[in-house]
Amino acid sequence: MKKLLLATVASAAMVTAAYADDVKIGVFLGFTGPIESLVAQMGPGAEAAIAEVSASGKFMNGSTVTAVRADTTCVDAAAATSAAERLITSDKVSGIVGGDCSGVTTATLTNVAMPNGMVMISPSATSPALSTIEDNGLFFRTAPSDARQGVVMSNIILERGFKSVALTYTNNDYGKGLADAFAAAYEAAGGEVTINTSHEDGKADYSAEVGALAAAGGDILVVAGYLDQGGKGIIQASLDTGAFDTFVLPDGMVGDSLPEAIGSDLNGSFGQAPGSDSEGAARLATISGDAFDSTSPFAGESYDAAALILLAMQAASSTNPADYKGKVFDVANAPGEQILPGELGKALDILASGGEIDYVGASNVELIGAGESAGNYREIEIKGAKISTVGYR
Amino acid sequence: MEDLLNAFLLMSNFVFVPAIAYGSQLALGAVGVTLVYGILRFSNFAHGDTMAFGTMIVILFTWWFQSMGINLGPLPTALLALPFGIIVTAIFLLGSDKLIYRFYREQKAAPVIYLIASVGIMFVLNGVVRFIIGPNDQRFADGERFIVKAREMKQYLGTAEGVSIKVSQGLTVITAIIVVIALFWFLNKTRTGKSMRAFSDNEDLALLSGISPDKVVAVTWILVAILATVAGTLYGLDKSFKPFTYFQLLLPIFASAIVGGLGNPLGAIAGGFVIAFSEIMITYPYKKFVAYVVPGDWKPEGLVQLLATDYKFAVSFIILVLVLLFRPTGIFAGKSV
Amino acid sequence: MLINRNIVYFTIMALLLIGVGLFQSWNVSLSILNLCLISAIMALGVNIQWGYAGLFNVGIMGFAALGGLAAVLVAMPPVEGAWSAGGWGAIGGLFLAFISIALAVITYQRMSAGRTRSIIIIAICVIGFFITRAVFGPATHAIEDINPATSGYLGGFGLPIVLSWPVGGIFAGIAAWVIGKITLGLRSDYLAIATLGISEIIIAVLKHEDWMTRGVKNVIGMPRPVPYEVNLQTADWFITLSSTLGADPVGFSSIFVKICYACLFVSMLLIVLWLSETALKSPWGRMMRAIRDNEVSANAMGKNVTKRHLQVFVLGSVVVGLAGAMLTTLDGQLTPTSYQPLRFTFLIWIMVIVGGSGNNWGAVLGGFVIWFFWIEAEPLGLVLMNVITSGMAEDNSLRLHLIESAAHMRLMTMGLILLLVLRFSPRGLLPEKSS
Amino acid sequence: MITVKNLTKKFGGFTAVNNASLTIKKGSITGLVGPNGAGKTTLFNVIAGIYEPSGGFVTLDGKDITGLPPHKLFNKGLLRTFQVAHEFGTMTVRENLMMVPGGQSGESLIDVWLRPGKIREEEEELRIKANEVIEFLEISHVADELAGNLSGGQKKLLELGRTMMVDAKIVFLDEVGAGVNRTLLNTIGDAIIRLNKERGYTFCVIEHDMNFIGRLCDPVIVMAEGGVLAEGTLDEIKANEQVIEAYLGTGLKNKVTS
Repeated sequence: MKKLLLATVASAAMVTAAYADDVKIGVFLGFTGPIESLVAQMGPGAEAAIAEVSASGKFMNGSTVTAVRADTTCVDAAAATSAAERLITSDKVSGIVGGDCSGVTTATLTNVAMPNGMVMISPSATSPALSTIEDNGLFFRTAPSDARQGVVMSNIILERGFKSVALTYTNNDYGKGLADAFAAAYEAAGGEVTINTSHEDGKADYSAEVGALAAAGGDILVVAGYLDQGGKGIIQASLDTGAFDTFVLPDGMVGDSLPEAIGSDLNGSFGQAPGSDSEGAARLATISGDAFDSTSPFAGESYDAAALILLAMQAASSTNPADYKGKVFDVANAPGEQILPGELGKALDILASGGEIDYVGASNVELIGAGESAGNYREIEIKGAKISTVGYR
Repeated sequence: MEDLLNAFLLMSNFVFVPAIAYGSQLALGAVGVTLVYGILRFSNFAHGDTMAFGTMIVILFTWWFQSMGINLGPLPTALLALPFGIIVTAIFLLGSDKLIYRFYREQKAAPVIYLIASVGIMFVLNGVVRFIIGPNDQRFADGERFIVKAREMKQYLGTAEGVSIKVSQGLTVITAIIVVIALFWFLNKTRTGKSMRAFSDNEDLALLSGISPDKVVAVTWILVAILATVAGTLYGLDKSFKPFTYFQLLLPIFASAIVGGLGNPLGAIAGGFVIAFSEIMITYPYKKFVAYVVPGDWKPEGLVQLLATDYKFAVSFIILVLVLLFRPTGIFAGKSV
Repeated sequence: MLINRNIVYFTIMALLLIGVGLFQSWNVSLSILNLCLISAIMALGVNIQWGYAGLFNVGIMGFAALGGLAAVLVAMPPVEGAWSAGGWGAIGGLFLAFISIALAVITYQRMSAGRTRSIIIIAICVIGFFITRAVFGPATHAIEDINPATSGYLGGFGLPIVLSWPVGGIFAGIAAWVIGKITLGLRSDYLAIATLGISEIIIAVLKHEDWMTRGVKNVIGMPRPVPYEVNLQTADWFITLSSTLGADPVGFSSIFVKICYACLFVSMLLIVLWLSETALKSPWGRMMRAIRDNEVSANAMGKNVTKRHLQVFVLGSVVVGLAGAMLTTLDGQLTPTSYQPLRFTFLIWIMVIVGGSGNNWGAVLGGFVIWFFWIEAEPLGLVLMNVITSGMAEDNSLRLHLIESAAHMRLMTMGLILLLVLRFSPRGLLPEKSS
Repeated sequence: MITVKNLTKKFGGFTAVNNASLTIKKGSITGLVGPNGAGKTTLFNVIAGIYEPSGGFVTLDGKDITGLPPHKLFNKGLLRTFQVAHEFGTMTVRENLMMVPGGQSGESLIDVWLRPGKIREEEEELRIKANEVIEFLEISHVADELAGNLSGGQKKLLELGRTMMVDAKIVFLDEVGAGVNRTLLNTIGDAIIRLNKERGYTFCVIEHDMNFIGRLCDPVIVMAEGGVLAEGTLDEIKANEQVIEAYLGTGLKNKVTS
């Protein structure tokens, strides 16, 4: 822990006299802006992996790794681009964990990362559009595309016997993309979406939205939002007015703070979040301690994104993105020994000795297609005001 | 008959009750804005963040009380912390007046300069609040949650619809009424209040009649501290506390104040309700309502919604623009200077 | 004396950018420079409104967004099939809406006040609303159903993106004309609130009208007016050029692209600056200053104050719209969620006030200085926090909290700068020249 | 030249001008006097288009000008000065004068950008004209001073000067003497008389200083409580019982008789 802090502090102070064998990794997330509260857990998540690798002393013959934070602001493409420029050309990072929101991620990828040949692994940009973006093999994500989640969610709902849902999404590329993907999958499978409407995060009042959702009707309410933003407000207001009793919670809504805040009224609601029956998530919880909340959305993905970059470097024996970008798939997928959070030292050893690993991590990483997580989902249900896992898909 | 009752309950639950609570919150905020405008003569852009600041102090005290096991039974502990929040906020506002606004008063600066200074204060408060309590959602509500629950009401009445009324909604409306009555009593009956109104009507005349402008200004800021802290806390209890939300609240609050007529407290209250009701009623889908009201089993195909909720926030501004077009001084005539 | 000040401040600014180039990197320095240039143009637009005429516009974000919209409509290639699917329906819907509004306005003007007029106007609005929706709704749905993950919108005209800059100015100008018609002539606070509100509405439209701009799904990969780095890196002439300069082609390619942008932006800035300076120094500028100094008196001296306010408001907005289109060009994408008042509106205001309202050079300087610190505040804030907390124990919770909160220093710093300048140097770094 | 018929202006419940009728003859210097609150300035402001009248009408040379905005009245040759000087403070005295004439090509941006030569010529003419006015008013020593830095009297003089930049038919002077020292007031008085004689300006003057009124004005119109009370030469007015009553009511008798 102390090491982690030291690392952050040192990088923060922009120590210019870097050691010859000090590798820098950019942690490029929206520390200010609309998802600043999620990032408060994601940033430390990524830094935990970096600190773990650095402390092991086994990385590239004893090189240290430091994290360099930069702020995407989540929304301001111009500021994000500048910050990414700074990371790559001034701080001379060798890889970037980020960006967080799909919009700024696209901007920095096309404007900064591609021209400079820098690898970016995003823990949380889930927009389906990123699957097809031209990236020269430099862009990966430990979060699955929402196109996949829409299908999974549709299956879960239909299997539980709900034929008609109301749907509300947070009005950004994540919410909209997921809502569209879900609505398409669900209607194709014979379900009825009574209303598909957006809500703005961080606004004053959701009475009107809940009124509209209630009037449209439906067996349950799908809330494709954020758990500490409008999503929570919608659920709270729906319960208060008795509009809906049961909610479907996709990844952005899955976190302990939601049942904590709402209490037993949420019992019976269900949903899914990226995850698998690996013990990765639990392992991460023990690593995180008090430093961050490992169950917060995308905290695990952030850890994994940082770990993947470093393991790929180790596998390529190079910190040059052009060399290690091809190794990301190798370390992430089978064959090889499965690696969980906290076992990065072991993984480094295996790679150093020429062995193969299959990084599983906190979010059961399995890269597919253009370098995105295959989308293993943990089906959850709220029981006794707690999130409990009821299955995996 | 049964259907009509259901229709009424439906509208109450989804339109009237939330609109009254939201309207009260807006009204309290708008009265604060309008008071600054009427007496100090500028649009205070820092008001939303002042609300956030006051609420933050209340939250800190509430946590402290909760940790000591002090509570109010069914009522939220935050009520107990309110006076402390008000005091700290008042100290802050008086300090900011002394450091910043007073200088411009002495310079007899143009109103727009105050406005810009208030933008500066808004930024600083924004930073201070995030600095102290962080950008996250904070919970501080405790006590009972509901006065009436929709489900229980349905069972009791045997109707298809029911009405929920939250403690926080009840509190909001009651507090708003108390605060507004107290404010009007203060402005109309007390000597200080009367001198404030005189000051608001004509600064020079008021000066001639021997009113101390310093006192009027100080009292105004204290009133603003009370209104902002109360409004912010009630809002936080009803929804949640998140610094960013309070900045966003600024827009509907201003719309309320202008629709009512800037500088007119009564107008601000009316404006708050106009904005709240229109936001909710214009975007409400009347599908179910129509189904209840229309005889027989006929049900409308569509949602019977005037405007998608997507444009909810546009509603307040469209009303604002219409008012500006047809009645520029607001529903109740505001100040024209 | 004033000229000296100009030179001194701009030299300091140049040195700061060069310093960033030397100590951080030239890439960072140039990317800051490019945004400084756009900020400077935007600040010029605001200065035209505030500095020349004392109009307080808080809707800058909305005008910048209209510029962004122009970039999409002008430069993106048309989406195949979208026009036939619903393009004409969408346009027809808009046309119908326009007709009903025009009818209502005409009725309002032609008929005498009374209940009949109110009823007729309401009837026109309601009927127009439903007819419009009946035409518009299905058409837009048809457009949005075309491959929603990658297109689902009409697309643009596939023209060179530089053309969108003036178009963005025109869009913003039209919006400003409508707003100005409604609020100018009322007292100044109303203009402020109305612009804030209308810019929120513009953003709401951009976010929700997917058929036009893909809404929150963002339009990405917009064409560029300058070459792509990846292409440069493989071009023979470029490799030769970098080797003669002794530079690494990869790093140099991104510097080269930024220099291209900088050249475009500098020429734009010079044009706008020349136009504004000429205008300010002309009898027109004299008239505007007179109106700003004393509206009543200027009006009594035969100047049509409301009309001139409208003119200057439109002109300023045109410049902001132009800068908005340039910004979207540089970003290479339109992200409606990124239009935040804290960033676009208030930051630009601080630029104008810090730079010196009424003075075009001041606005330009303000644009440079504030953008520079907006970007550099983050690392500077961290350094500052580390210095402040250096005496504390490493795991001191206050220290950790302070360091974690460093990012929020940005807003606070901006607020403090604004307050300090307003108080101690109210005319800004480069005060308005008084002839 | 100016005819005011039954003019009324109400603010809320308060009637500031009540059914006032008067005429101002061409070539005259008409004085408008009356106790404080008699409605003189409000009457000015209604005629000058600052306020919409609640009733009645105003004609200029027989044409209705009721409720026209100030800039249109300016184009018809109706100019005014203000009780508290309304100078353009951040501009020099010369600029203050040069901005006045309407229809300058330099007020059109297109011309500013595309025809700089034409504007330069026009500016040269304006400069000559402004210098003439500055000479006439004997304020050459402050010609390049910022108007905001002038003394109260100089500002009044400047306001008068602005009306000389165009060919005004009628000029309304609102309390030219307020806050002006006696010497300067005499200068202003001289200028008014010269303008009246040499250029044929018609003036309507609100003033409390009866010496000033006596020196300049014929006829004098007395207002009280929003209405016109009497009209005549100053001596006639002073002898009028009603007028004395009106002033007595406000304790200003001395002012009339002094």
